[in-house]
Amino acid sequence: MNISIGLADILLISPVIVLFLFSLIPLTTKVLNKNVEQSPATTLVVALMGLGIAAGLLILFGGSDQTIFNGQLLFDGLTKWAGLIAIVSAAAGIVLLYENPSTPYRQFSEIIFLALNSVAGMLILISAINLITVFIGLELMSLSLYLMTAMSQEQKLSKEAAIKYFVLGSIASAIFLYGVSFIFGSTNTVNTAELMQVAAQTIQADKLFLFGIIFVVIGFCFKVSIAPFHAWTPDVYQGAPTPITAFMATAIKTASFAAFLRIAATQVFQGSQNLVDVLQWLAVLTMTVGNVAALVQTNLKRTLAYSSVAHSGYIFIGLITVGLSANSAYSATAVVFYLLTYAVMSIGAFGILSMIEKSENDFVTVDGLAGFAKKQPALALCFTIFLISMAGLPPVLGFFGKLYLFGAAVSEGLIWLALWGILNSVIAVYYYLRPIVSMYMKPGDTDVSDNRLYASTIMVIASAIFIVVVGLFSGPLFTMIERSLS
Amino acid sequence: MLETSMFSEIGLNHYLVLSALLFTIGMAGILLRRNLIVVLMSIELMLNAVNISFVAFSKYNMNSEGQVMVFFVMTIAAAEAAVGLAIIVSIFKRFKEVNIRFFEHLKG
Amino acid sequence: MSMDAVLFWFLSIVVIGAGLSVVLMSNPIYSALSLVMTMVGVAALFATLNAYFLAGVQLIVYTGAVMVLFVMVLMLFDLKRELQAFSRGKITGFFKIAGVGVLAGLLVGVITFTTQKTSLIAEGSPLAADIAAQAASGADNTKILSENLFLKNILGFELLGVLLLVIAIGVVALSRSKGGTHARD
Amino acid sequence: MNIGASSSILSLIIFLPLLFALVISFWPQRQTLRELALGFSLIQLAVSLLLLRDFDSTTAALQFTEQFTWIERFGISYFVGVDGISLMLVILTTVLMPIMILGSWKSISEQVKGFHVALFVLQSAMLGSFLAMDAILFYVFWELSLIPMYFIVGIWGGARRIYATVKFFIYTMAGSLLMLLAIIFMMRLTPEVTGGAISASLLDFYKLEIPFIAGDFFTPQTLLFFAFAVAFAIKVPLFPLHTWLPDAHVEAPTPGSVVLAGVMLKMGTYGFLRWVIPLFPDASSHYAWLFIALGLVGIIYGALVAMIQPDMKKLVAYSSVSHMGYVILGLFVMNVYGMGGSLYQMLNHGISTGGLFLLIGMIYERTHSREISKYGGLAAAMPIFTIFFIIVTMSSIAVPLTNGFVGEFLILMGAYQYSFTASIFAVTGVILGATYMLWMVKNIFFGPAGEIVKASEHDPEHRLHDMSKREIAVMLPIVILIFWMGLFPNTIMDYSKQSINHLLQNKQNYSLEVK
Amino acid sequence: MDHQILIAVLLLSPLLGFLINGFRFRSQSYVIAGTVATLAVTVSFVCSILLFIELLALPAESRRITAHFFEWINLGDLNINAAFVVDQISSIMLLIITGVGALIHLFSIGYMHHDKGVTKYFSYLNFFVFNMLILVLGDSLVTMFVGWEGVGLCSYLLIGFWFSDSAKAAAGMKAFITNRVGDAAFLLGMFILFMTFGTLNFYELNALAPTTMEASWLGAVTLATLMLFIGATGKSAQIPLYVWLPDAMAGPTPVSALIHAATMVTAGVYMIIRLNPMFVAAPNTMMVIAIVGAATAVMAATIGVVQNDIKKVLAYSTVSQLGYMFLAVGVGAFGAGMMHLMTHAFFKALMFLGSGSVIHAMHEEQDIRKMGGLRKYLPVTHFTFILGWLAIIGFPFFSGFFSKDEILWQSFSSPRGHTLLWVAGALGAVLTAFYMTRLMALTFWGKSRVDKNIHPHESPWTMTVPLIILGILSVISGFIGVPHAIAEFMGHIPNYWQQWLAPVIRPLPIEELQSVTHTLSEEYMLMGISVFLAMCSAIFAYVVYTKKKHIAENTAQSLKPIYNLLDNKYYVDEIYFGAIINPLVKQSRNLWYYIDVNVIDRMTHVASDVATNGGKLVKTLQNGNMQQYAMYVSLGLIIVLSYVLMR
Repeated sequence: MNISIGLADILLISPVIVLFLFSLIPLTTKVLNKNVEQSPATTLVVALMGLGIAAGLLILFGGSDQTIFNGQLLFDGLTKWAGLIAIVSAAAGIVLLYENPSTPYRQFSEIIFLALNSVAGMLILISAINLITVFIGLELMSLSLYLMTAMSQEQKLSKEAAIKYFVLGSIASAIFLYGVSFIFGSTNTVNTAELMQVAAQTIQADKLFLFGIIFVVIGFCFKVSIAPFHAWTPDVYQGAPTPITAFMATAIKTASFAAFLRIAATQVFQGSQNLVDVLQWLAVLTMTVGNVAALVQTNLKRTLAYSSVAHSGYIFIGLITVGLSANSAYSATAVVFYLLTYAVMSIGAFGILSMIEKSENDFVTVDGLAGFAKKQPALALCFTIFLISMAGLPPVLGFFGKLYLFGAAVSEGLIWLALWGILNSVIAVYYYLRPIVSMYMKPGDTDVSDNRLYASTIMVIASAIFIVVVGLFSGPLFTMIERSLS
Repeated sequence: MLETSMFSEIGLNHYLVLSALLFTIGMAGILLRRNLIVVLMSIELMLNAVNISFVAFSKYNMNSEGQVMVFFVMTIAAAEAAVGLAIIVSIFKRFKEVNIRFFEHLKG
Repeated sequence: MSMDAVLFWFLSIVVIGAGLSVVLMSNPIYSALSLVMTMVGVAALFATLNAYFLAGVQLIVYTGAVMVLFVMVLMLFDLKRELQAFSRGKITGFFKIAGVGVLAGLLVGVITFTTQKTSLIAEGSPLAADIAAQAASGADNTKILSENLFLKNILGFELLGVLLLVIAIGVVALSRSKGGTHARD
Repeated sequence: MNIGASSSILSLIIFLPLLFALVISFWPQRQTLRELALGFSLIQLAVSLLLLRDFDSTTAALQFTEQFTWIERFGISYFVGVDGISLMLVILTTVLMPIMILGSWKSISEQVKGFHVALFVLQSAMLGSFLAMDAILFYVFWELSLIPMYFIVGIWGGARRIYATVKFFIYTMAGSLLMLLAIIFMMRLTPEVTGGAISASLLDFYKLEIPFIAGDFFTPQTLLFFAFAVAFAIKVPLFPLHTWLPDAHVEAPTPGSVVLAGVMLKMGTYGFLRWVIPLFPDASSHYAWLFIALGLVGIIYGALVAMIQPDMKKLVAYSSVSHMGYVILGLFVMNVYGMGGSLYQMLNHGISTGGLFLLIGMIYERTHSREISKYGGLAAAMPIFTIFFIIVTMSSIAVPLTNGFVGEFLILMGAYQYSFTASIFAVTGVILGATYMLWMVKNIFFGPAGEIVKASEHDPEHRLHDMSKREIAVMLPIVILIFWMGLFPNTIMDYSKQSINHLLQNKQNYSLEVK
Repeated sequence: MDHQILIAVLLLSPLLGFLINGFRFRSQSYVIAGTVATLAVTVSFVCSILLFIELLALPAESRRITAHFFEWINLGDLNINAAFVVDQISSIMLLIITGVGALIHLFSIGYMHHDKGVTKYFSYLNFFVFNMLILVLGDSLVTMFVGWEGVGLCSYLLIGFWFSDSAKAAAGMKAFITNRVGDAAFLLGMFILFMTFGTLNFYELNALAPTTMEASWLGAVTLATLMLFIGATGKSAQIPLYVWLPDAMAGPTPVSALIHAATMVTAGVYMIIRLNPMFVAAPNTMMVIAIVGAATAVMAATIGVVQNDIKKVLAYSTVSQLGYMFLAVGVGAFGAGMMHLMTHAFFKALMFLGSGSVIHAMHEEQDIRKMGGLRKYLPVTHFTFILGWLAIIGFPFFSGFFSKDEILWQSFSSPRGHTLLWVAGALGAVLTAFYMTRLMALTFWGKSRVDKNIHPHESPWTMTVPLIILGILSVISGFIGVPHAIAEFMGHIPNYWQQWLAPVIRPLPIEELQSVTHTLSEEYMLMGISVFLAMCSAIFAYVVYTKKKHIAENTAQSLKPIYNLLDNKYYVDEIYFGAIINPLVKQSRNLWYYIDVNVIDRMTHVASDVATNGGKLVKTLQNGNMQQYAMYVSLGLIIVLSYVLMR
């Protein structure tokens, strides 16, 4: 066994290393400084620098289509793009964290440490093509997150959210692992690249392998909150501090979906029509459950959580398409593009909520937005843009995301799924409109908690601009992603 | 013949069935027990079941990679236990309770 | 009945029995002790599968470390009696028990009826012959394992290091956070 | 200096309002905002008149086309063009704009800036959807138009504005999403005709030959046809998809009602003319009876229901249902009279119903009531207003020498050519139309002085003063247009004749040339 | 070219008058308004005369002056021009409209001088003349329709002129809507003609009209003419659409004279005469027209017998007389119909104006039971009224005599006539004589029943001069078209009327004409019978209503049901309201309530409720218990596993 680790491996994995090292900087400073927390701003800058460098390195080396560490990690287009989305949305989450009342400032370096390592876990998760490495990445990502959730200033709901997330997440991990063991048993490999060659035949011949695949798929379904495995999502999203919710809805979701995409891309579903059927039903169920449940919510964060479930359903359509299509680059691009879209608009929407929250116990209801447009016209406009984008209305990014996604579904003949998605979009419009109604059409005096939330404001406005501008010129971006994915 | 072979010749399936039973027992524990610590223990049961499965397959496939996985799983299980217990402890500190019944504020 | 078989049946009874008692004992301390039993049983099962190294690790990590942690926490909480050890609700209870039963049935069914892997060694194993030759002795097994672990899966190993560090720091941080065991306020 | 319509005049027409909206949103002075907006709308009108001047009405080809790749991957391009079908609707949009701004001078007193921004964005979206020759571009503009309208109704509307605006939004959105799916599906078919590349260009869509089997509902052409048709029918609105309209109209502020009735509804009928009929000729012919029947039901039903409405705006809203029923009828009889009449009726309805809404808005500003039963004897108090109202009413009930007659006459003639029975049902609308409109006129203006007029006589503060100069300036263009279009319809129809003939003659394999 | 200018001036001068008065509608100076309006119509009248003279100069076959202004609607094969034609028929109409119109304008100056809206009134009146001119001059059905609806509009405005009375406003609305019913049919008729013949131009249509008679009821020509006739019943107040005309008396009396007696209501007759070749080709339609005309003549006359409002009596009389005209055209006597149109225009305008003078004198009192003995207060009015009365009851050698007897004779002798039609016509004449005499007796003769507070006085010259002129016309105008039989008797007076119209009237087919033969003696006999009966009736009425009132009262008492039936106008309004309008309104409300609110909106709401209830279900399932969530995971797992295993 002659296995050596070369410079290439180090270069490619450098984003992860950088993240880990940067995560240690504030902590080390704190320890050296007699355990006194330095200014959060410095920590923030360090973290953002780390994320920035990681992103730069990822762009530099990421999309080179190389496997490193003996086929453990694959740095291809998906890694690059999903990684970038995860890093950027994580950065946005950190920015929100910096200005949210639920953030324990006395432990800001610890939170940042956990967050950066969570991102490192995501990068592993995204790039891993070995199921066990996938698992390690998943756990690194999730365990940090559980701790972050539990560390909120708010004591009641965040703890509940953390324990729920933890217990259910652990079940999902166990299920995932059990599936991996079956796959390992049936094919003697857990490497997706190798699996790809045998998957389609094995799945027909070997029920154990089929079970393994289902367990793995359901493990992922849990992570990306596909109904009926979504039940944790609304509770955890609501209970967690808003910046962390943003983090979950964007970075975590992107990374999980990216890893899920790798499973789907093995074409393993094609072997079992029943599996494809049931996955389609899951997609339908997810969209419907997410949207109808969001209809009756009053808590805005919970509404957005259910909407996140619904969006998972839309993305799941794309995922199924990837699993079915012979040339999956287009469908995969549609999924990645939608992930990007969803990440940006979620960040923006949660960002606004985060800015409105006055204390760690404060939560924003739909009616609680009344009069926001008068007090903060720019932010209200941004929020409107996010909501419109989430509803999938042109000419903003969300529309194009849906266009590409449903386009992919239609081209694979999954017209009824697309139809269902569209029906759901109609339901969704209702609850996306309600905050707009509140902000613009009802009298009230909702305002942001503090007018000096510069970082969040910049971030939110940047997201809005991104959604509008990239929305109008989404073609080149799509082509770019597709080129690097194929 | 079948009887004897099933009892006397221990094959892969025996281990797998054992693992499956342990897994479902763990699942049952999570579903039924209200004490968070016991729930955590049930999760450990599930992970152990997975480990049995891995090792059995490892032997069947004569692939030591299975054992590596078990090693990883064990480590992570330990880490999970640590995190879980830490969260439980912090919850206990706040609520003086570790019964799931008390954590139903987030709903609807 | 070979020795192996006897050992397996014994261990499996121990594991299943102990596992059941983890779930069924209403006192969490008993559950914890049953869990120790299960862990030991599993370690022994590993040994029957020639995974001696893992058996050792299982004993050290689980029974030695994890369980101590569990018991310690239990002690810390000083929970004498559980008020409501088991969840109530007839419908959900039915669904839960039936669900678990069906799940077990499905898994066992699939394992026993769709595959006939009675042997513990796959026929025509794809691995190289040298592994097959070395497989006989446990010592070599550990060597192979270590090579696999430190060369092929070095990344995972390193990542586990990171993970453990993160967890360690995170858990400490949590304990020192507002409302934690070691909070400064 | 000769300002010619340069090659990019259509982009100018589409994006100028957006620029205006931008300028207005950063305009520092509150006082001059309305004047600024009015000026902008007049500039926009002038630009569109340049287009009218340089338009070549002797050809059915697409003119002033501009095509830039937008999303290359899917053959989506920024492709705009104008032909006889869309030209007049563009002009209608730009003509109504200054009228609306002037009409909202007094009635919109809160968030004036936001209102004008919304109006200009709306204008841009509407113009875009009339001019877009690319399916996705069209869809983008189509949906974009919902958003400012949503705000206009929702912010500046009446008491139940939120219900109305959400209903409006969801109804329209529901329909248009089906259309989106159909568009995506058709884009997937385009490689057949483009030789490999996906295209969203309408011209490529026209080349498609989508399989059709008569009687089998689940054939592609039929399904696509209904996906498009439902989207447009909701917008029109065609019975039984019309219930959002009365609510939206009643709650909308005056300019909102004007633009809704004046232009937005036309987007639906335009869609039928531009998209449904040429794209799905077989299905359109095969299911023409259905739409004719629904159009007829709409004509009669709208009129009957209008007759019993206690609220002026609601009455006019239902009259819109009736009038738009005529348009649909005219489109689906598929002959030159029907189509020409429909196209003309679109303009008529925009002008006369827009005028009615403006007038109702003026009276509402004075009395804050739209309940017909509270009025009576207004003619004595407000004679000039009465004159204008009656003129617009006459246009609405299609009295000859007003614009309404020409359109309605042609549509009825087309209906007769299609079937005698259809025309019998259609002419009942002529009777009923007069009934409800005159009933309203009688109860508002004639008879003894009603509650409101009496109250105003005793209360000097609420004295009903007649139309101001500004209000006359608002209504004058409408009245002039009413008579101009009634007297010289050829000056307007000439622009669209070629296009309509072209469509009718080449219905089976319709294509448009680019000039 | 100068024709064109002439026609333009003819048309535009009332329009200009309308605009001038319209823009200064607040003015209360009746002199200026009246002068402007009257001048405008007088200018038109002068133009009409000039045009008529020019026509006279042309050879008989090509007496046609056309003016083509611009293309109006031009689409497909449809080519409608703003073009106007003066020919034999329209020139007569022109003279009537502008001539009588000018007189009525003049009359109005006096009549309306105290009204606040006098300027508005004159502008409407001018606008009416403009529209009426378009109606008669239009060279195609569509152009005619412009005027057709335009006069309807003016009628609507003028009936509701005193709009603060809601009954009057309602009357205007009723007129418009009833007319609309006819107009709808008119439109259908146009479409049928256009789709059959490809044109709507009168001359082209007439040239294309088939020479073979169409026997089928559903043939294009029959259907089209029937539809046009329904249009005519609306405008010309025939059964079943006459109901608006009596109500239309709500307008100022000169309006009734101009619009509801002399001009507008005759438009239907005019239209049929215009298209006479087409109607000739449809014998079934002709039959319907004749029957409807005769029935209307009798029915309206019976109602007229019991009316007490002076204008209502005249209104029903107008309906009745219009019935005669339709009877005439229905039996193919287009010339006679046209003749009656003209004479009726004179004497009915005269009587309306006379009644206006009476009402003016009586300070808006219209009930004839409260009049009586006005002869001495209103000598001029009385005298002229007598002329009109004699004309309408067909007193020999008054204008009405010639036209009515020609119609009666034709209804009997024409191949498309029938004895019953003649009987109906004669009955109508008898009734007419009765109720007109009754009117005279109650209004002018006998003892005065005038309220003490009212001091009747003769009207100013602006009102009496028109009366006198019209009176003269009522007497002499019959002589231009003396029927054949009477002409024989009077010494071969040439029938200028027939000669004038002959080129534009298509005679009935020769084979039909040959199928019936009648002798001159028959004609004399019938004429004698009808005149005799009418005179008896008139004398009877005179006696009853001046001397022996009790006879009338007794008769009314003894024939109570019939009297009530007539007094309530056969309950036609009630039937229309009860059977059509009220149910329609009620059903509309139901339609709105059940379909819009309870079906469509309900469905929308149900859809949203389904979604909301789904949401509530999810909310219930999401009960916060994490074991429950774990259960969902395991159940989901089981379901997926089982489903996949099923194959």
